[in-house]
Amino acid sequence: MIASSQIKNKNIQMEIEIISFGQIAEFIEHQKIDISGITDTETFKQYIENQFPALKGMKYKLALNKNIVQENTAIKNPATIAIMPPFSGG
Amino acid sequence: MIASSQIKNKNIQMEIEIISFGQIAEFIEHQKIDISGITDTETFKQYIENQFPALKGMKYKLALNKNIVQENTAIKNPATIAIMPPFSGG
Amino acid sequence: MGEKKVKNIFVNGAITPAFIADSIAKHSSKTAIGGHSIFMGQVRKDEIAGKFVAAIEYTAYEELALEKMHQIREAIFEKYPLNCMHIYHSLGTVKTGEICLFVFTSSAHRKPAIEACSEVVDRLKAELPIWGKEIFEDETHQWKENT
Amino acid sequence: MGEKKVKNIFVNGAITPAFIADSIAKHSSKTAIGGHSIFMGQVRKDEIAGKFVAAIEYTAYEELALEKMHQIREAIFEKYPLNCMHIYHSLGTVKTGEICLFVFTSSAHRKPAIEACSEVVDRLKAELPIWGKEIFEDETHQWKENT
Repeated sequence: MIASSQIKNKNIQMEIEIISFGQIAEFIEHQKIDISGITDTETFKQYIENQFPALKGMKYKLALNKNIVQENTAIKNPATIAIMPPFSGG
Repeated sequence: MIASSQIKNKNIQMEIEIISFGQIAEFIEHQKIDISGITDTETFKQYIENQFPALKGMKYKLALNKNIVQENTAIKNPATIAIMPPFSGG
Repeated sequence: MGEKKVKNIFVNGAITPAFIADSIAKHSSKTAIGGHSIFMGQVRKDEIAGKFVAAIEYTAYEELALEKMHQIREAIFEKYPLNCMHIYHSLGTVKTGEICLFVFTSSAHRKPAIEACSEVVDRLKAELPIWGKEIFEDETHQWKENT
Repeated sequence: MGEKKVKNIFVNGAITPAFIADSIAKHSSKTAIGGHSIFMGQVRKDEIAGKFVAAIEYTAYEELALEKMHQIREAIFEKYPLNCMHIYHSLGTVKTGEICLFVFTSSAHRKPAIEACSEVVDRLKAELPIWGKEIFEDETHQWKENT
């Protein structure tokens, strides 16, 4: 059952809007992707780090639909994900 | 020897300028006294509390020649003694 | 306080002394206040590898920052008996010597005002999605990191 | 620092927002500063037995207060890495809603500025021979006591 559910999820086409800030905005542009196989924030991280290897060495946080991601969170269609380097306000 | 030294001190004529502040200035005016028998701040306290019994129930500090008195201190001629109620700046 | 409106904290460019004076003056009618605490962040002319910082350019994830600031504001009002709290942060370019952050808390007594102000500054720096890009005099840049 | 000049801290009447703005503005050329902390005391319209405070009239043993403030200033500069410290206290009449105390500390980083400011305010209130007479609206008075 788990396997079939995973397969089912993997087939869901996701519309994800990606926004980025600070240093990360220098190499990841604002974009919309239409993709299958990204069902939670962990799989998104794997995807985005593969697309942009520069991200691998960096500290960053995600915000899913304007909520800062503290632990792996399911992504529902459509989603906005922000990729944020360490904050430096003040 | 102590007794004669005390007698000697008691005969010294002291010129003491008394200044007062805050609530205490409402009943002790700025004045100069010419007095014998006041050789240290403890004897001054006794003197001034006798002169102004209202002082007895109050919290106050002395400053001898612009130094706040922390413990009994010898008074040398001439002296300025400030009588100060609790501070309330700020 | 849950239905309180989310306030804007962002101002374009530097925060001026005149703006701060105006904010202070507005409190003279609030006669229950006994103590005001203010923190101001000022852009330092840091030297890094022989180059001097000329300005910081601030960007933010504004919607998330305002929502987060709203939560911090409510938590601080819960914790301290404050009469007022005002927070302003620059976006865009702020030159060295100019003010980029203004936090202003007021209370009947000094301790809550001072403690609340200090806590707001700490939380704001740690929790608000704001980024500062240090622009050097030769127009190169590096990204600021809060220490 | 022992030979530093004893600075005056006393101003006649209320401290105005314009004076504070001017003091802040003067620091824009001090580009090593990253954080400013300000405390301001404001006269509260306290109600005591049905009567409202209209003003506080401040007096001081000025010479002793300035000497004591000088000692506090030196101790604070020893303890914290400050760039600047400015202190102003009113003498004479300050009406409710007006500012009677202004303490302003600046440092490269926020923590020393904030901690120094708070410590100066505490010490100033405890150690400086200054007295506040609360004048009620009916012109009776009582002597203020710091809590």
